[in-house]
Amino acid sequence: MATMNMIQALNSAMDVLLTRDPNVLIFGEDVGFFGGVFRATEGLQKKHGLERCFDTPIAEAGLIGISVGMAAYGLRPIVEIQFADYIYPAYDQIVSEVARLRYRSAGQFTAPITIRSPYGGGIFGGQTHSQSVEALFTHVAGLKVVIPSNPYDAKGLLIASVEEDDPVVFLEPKRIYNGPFDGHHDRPVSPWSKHPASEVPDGHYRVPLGKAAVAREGSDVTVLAYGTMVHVVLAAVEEAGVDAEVIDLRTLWPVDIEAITGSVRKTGRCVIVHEATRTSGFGAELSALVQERCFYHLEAPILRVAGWDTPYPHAFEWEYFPGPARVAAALKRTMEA
Amino acid sequence: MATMNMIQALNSAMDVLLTRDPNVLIFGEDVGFFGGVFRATEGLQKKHGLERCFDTPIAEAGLIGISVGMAAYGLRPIVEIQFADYIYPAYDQIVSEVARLRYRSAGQFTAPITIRSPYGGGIFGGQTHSQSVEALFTHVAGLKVVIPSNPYDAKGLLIASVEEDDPVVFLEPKRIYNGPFDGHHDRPVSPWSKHPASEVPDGHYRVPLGKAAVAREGSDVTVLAYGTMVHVVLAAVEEAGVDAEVIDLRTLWPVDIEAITGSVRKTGRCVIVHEATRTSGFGAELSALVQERCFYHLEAPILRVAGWDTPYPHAFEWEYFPGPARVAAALKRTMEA
Amino acid sequence: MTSSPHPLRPNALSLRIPEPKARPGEKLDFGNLRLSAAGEVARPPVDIDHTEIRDLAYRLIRVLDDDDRALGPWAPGLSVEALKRGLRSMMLTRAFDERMYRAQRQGKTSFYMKCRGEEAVAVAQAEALSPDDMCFPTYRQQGLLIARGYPLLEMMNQVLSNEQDPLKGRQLPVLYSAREFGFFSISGNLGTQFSQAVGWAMASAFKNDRRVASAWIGDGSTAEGDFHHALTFASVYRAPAILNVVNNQWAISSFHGIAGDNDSPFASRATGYGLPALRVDGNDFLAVYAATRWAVDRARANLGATLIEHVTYRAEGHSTSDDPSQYRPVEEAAGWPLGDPVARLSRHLIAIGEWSDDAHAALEKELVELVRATARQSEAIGTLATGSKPSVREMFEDVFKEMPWHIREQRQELGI
Amino acid sequence: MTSSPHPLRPNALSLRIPEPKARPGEKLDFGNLRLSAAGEVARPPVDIDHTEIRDLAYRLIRVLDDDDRALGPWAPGLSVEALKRGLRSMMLTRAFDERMYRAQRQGKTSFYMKCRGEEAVAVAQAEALSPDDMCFPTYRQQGLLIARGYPLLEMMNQVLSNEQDPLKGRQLPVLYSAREFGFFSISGNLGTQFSQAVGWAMASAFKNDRRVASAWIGDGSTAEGDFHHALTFASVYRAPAILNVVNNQWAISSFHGIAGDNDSPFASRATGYGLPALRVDGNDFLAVYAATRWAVDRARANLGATLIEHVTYRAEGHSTSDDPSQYRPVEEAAGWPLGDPVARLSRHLIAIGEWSDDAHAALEKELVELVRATARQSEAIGTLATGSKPSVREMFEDVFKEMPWHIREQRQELGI
Ligand SMILES: Cc1ncc(C[n+]2csc(CCOP(=O)(O)OP(=O)(O)O)c2C)c(N)n1
Ligand SMILES: Cc1ncc(C[n+]2csc(CCOP(=O)(O)OP(=O)(O)O)c2C)c(N)n1
Ligand SMILES: [Mg+2]
Ligand SMILES: [Mg+2]
Repeated sequence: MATMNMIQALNSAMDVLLTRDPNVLIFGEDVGFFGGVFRATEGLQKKHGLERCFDTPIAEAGLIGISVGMAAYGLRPIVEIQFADYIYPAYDQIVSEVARLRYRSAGQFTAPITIRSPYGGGIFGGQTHSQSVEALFTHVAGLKVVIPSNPYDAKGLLIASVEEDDPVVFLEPKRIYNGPFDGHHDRPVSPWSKHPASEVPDGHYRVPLGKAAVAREGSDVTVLAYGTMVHVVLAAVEEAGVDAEVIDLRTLWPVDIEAITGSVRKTGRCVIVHEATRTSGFGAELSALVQERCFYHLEAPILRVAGWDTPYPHAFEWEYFPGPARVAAALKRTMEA
Repeated sequence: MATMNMIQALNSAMDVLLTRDPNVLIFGEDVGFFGGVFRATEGLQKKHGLERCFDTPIAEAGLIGISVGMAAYGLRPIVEIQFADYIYPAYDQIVSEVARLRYRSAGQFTAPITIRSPYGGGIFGGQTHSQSVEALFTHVAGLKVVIPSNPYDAKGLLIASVEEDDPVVFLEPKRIYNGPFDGHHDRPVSPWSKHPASEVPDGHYRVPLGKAAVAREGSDVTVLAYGTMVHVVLAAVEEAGVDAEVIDLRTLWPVDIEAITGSVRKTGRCVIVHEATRTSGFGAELSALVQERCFYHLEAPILRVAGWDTPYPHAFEWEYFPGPARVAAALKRTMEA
Repeated sequence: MTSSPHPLRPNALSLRIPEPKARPGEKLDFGNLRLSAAGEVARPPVDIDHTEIRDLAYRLIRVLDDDDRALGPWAPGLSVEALKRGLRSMMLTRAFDERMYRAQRQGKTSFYMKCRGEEAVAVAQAEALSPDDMCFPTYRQQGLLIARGYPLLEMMNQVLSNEQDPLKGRQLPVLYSAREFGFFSISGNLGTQFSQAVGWAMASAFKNDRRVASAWIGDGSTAEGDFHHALTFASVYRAPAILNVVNNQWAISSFHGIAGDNDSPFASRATGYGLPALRVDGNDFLAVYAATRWAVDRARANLGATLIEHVTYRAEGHSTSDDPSQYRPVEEAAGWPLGDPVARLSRHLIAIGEWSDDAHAALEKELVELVRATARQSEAIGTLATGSKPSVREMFEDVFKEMPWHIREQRQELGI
Repeated sequence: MTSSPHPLRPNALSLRIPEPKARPGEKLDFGNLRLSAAGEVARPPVDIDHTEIRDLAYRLIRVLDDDDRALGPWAPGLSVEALKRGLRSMMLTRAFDERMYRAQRQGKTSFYMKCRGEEAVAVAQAEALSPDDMCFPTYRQQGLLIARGYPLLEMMNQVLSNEQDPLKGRQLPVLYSAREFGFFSISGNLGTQFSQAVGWAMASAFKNDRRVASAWIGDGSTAEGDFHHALTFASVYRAPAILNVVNNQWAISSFHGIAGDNDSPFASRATGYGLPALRVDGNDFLAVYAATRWAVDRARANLGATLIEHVTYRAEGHSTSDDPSQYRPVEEAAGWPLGDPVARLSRHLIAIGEWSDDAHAALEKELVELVRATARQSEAIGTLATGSKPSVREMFEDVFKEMPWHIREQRQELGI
């Protein structure tokens, strides 16, 4: 057991995977000798060899394309897309190929590929280093979408994703790589080491896909969140003084529907929080699901707190980011409804 | 005034646009001499010249890339993507460039590009000639998404889209190019000429973006639909014997929110119908919007009828396609709730 | 190619929109085709440095001459048995195509695509590859499956989308997948297989195996980004891959010039990536075999990928949805300077005293009969029209390895 | 480049993972660089057929020799005034970079990217283009803006994201846009501008105008599909475009070999598309000017696009977020065989008797002072740290031409 931040936990997961399975290999832009721009693959090339963890040309579609061929050969590629904002060039290979290969070949060929990518805002990254792209993948049949919110889950979910026989889009909330972030950008940053989920086993373990975690039990209102927003929500809940039940989805799709409906039926209220642009974001699906399944339990409209329907603007980082004040306001609004 | 099917109406719109504005040009795969695989651009090259309507290399990202440069020059490109299933290679250029150019350049450069593409199922086209991709664009800030359901609207909306200073993703329900289709694939096909909306003026007119149409007035339940599904819903409403109000959205985004909320507040019930895969489809956004705005008027859960969460399978065309039976069942279910 | 009308202003720019030399009703003109004589092009050793053979991208490797003899250093010295096997596979492919095309016209399926005129590209290459090399084809290499012995009945069951469809009703008729026959699942989205093949080849090298990957792409589809990615990754990692461009002159209604074959042939794309390129007469079975063999030997020797441009001609419509007389002269197919691959190989076998017109006619009859019998068998199982298809449960399977709750619910909603 | 460890099985394949010749602590080795002597490479007429100059893709056009003289047919005969203008712009760019880099280190902004060592690529090209030609740059051609006279203050206001930021707080510091200066909005997504430039050039030809487009892309980014699309469309439609590859040897931590520069130089990519290619010493102001001029003249004569590879060196980190000592020898920049563009042009001016060390030092001082004064002005308006930024209303503007209901509602939700 060691204390790890999220980067270290991810690194440890990949180290474990490379060690256990000779068919695992890692590639992406700058992931080899340098160890990745966020250092998630640091030391892996040196330890496991040039061919197990290497740099690629800057061609996201190419990266995913070769990973499909490798997976068909029997390898288990972990691909890093340097920023989720740069996943779009690979969209055809992911949607038309990775997601559909098992189905269209009736199971002859499969694509157990894990696509890792840092996503989300809060780092003054401007329009092209801040986006949250999850809804563009939850809409695609054949993909699983996973987002961890802490080091323990990050390692366990990444191992589970790579060992999964289905393709996984594994999005990493980059804002919390080095410490949990509650959205109070004007307060001192707290390191992971102060957080219980930074206790991470050295070896192999899995956090199962498809299972949410209850980040906070409560009875007034259910809050659905994932990634960085889990921490923002927890802060907002305290500030609003509302006894909220906070559910950390962990796997966005297939989502843990029982955890959600169980909680909403208990609380009768629901707030959904994500960083992505609101319209057609994953919150829309969550809202629709809750409404469909908990209609008669609902005491107030389900609310969404999300990024605005604009690109992510550099100078307005904190006006754009759905911070604790906006979440708290929604909590209060739903309680007053 | 002439009787036109949808292809003829689209062709007439482009003819009008080419004639009125020397900066309009049309390009795409097979659109030039041949006139497009669905013949929407037939005769335009011959009439307006080689440079006004021409073939391009098979590179959807290239098509959109050059259209951005052309738009920056002051031209007004109409780009055809042969099938919406093939729009994915261009996703980066559309999302990162077309949609954001005005915003990121503070209005210095704009991208008034109209991307036309046939979409949707019902033609035994299998996985890659049947997809409904609208939700992948409604999630992107900066894009308008338009889907006509009849010849009159098709022409008027296409003219309005091209004359719009914002980029428009203009999706054409290919199943109804040649006649309205109510989902009864086992019955004789009826031609557009029997439908009032096939009366199309020869010259210039617009159908405004952002305005829905009431396809059928009613008081029991509001049904939200677009494209082919408008016709399927109308058939299902008769079969279910429910006095439904059917709203043809026409512009998906920005959606005509007043038309929607006005109707749902009146009926107290809502069913949403689309062909696309259900999860994270545009129906999720509609459901969330209705729930947020009409919560206290709702007498039953909002239901979604949509394509299954699988790829579109060739032999199971009619098991996949959300036909009148499924829509009628949902109508009855919502009335009984 | 005509260029745009003369601009009004002096020294003004104008846009070139390439046009084919002949449209319907116009005189045939193949003046753009860069030809070499049979036997004329030198054959370098497989371990030559790519910089020394750049010129091969601009020549045309041909073996069979107008008198049906095999000439020059590329003559592969294939056994008569192998030649006859190749001829049979090409003829069987053609007979299969004819029958399936008719089946579509009869409403037994939704869609079909022929490869008439291009049979040598797939069949000769199947002969040059080892059975455990993996093929990443497009929809026009059905000849690979036939040459590799994939059961005709299975192909037909897929085309007719019947109960025994090996892909369980999920795929379009011609988009086969046959893992056991080294045939990768065909995508409907053009180009994607090209970089995938390079990944597969990289995996073989990564595992220190000896298998190579071979990929095919149409002339039109070379414009997709995947083509560039395949060449880039193949070059960087020296992947043991054969990258075939099947230049059949047309991409639906767009001639090869629209894909960028005006000023430099497709083969020449490779040289800028440091990859060797061969440009070959795609209707010459011997030349296709020899070029492919060269590339396979080179790849297997760990010397990396080769691009091969096969110059051929799509003798029929793009698919059952297409009518080529709308955009090209109907005489173009018959006038195609490189002839027909089946006829040429047959005549070669006759020229070397191993075949006869009668034997050819007899074989043709036999194969048509074989196809007919198999088609009857398949139609007896069912067709898209009869509606005897795989269980509807199959619609919901294989989206994931295990069915998640939401798909199970949807299946239940459909009542199954 | 080392290849993978010897495989265990005989004749087994192995995967090549290219590696740079020297990592930190290892001896510098520029043996891979394909050099030509100054003045050595012939200069063809601009209307030459591209097939006759394929060799230029493998040579290196250089004008300035080791004695700072301008040699050979590519010597552009620029006026002393133009040379001094170029020197000044390069030095101003460098002074600007230094100051903004420091501003980032001082927390006045979030991010910065320098172009040290590559100033000639942008500045000499600005000189060769007409003011109404459109530039489609990457984040490392700030020299274009400076050479074209875009106000330093505006640039700084954007870098510091203050109230006067011309892009209203919406863009990252270095991703400028300046329509009035023929400078297209820079995207954060690599590569996209390359095909856009071709579209702009096509539009100019479509309108029978005389304007050309010029685009820049990094060595690493040539692997993106947009590069291929740009070359394909430029070739097919003969677009009046200059397609520049700035090969500064590194893409963040990946050396040029990872982008596919092992077996053939980037310039050679073009020949396979039927486009002429020039490979030029990117640190030689005169050579860059001359090559660009050739390409511009050719484009303006309606003869289509040219690819220019600029061989240069990224003398500093990728950005303020990068530490290059982690992955390359710190001595590599100083050891770079093509020297520094500012020093070389300055020495050339001295060699021809038009400049002196003192004049150089004085100019440097003047420019540093100018930058300092402007920076003070800009900082007085505000910095990212002071939080004096454009009105938050700007966050909601320009998503569409007119604000739709949902954005208006969201703005209201934020209370503004
Ligand atoms: C990404 C994508 N874009 C467009 C299409 C539509 N399409 C199908 S086949 C075809 C022409 C392909 O021509 P070519 O590559 O020359 O192959 P050929 O049909 O001649 O064998 C087109 C445009 C597609 N299937 N996928
Ligand atoms: C589509 C995309 N992928 C990845 C990145 C991340 N990224 C930013 S700069 C860079 C390296 C670019 O190298 P090069 O093209 O050589 O340009 P240079 O920085 O050397 O000028 C990378 C990988 C990006 N911005 N966009
Ligand atoms: Mg073709
Ligand atoms: Mg670089």
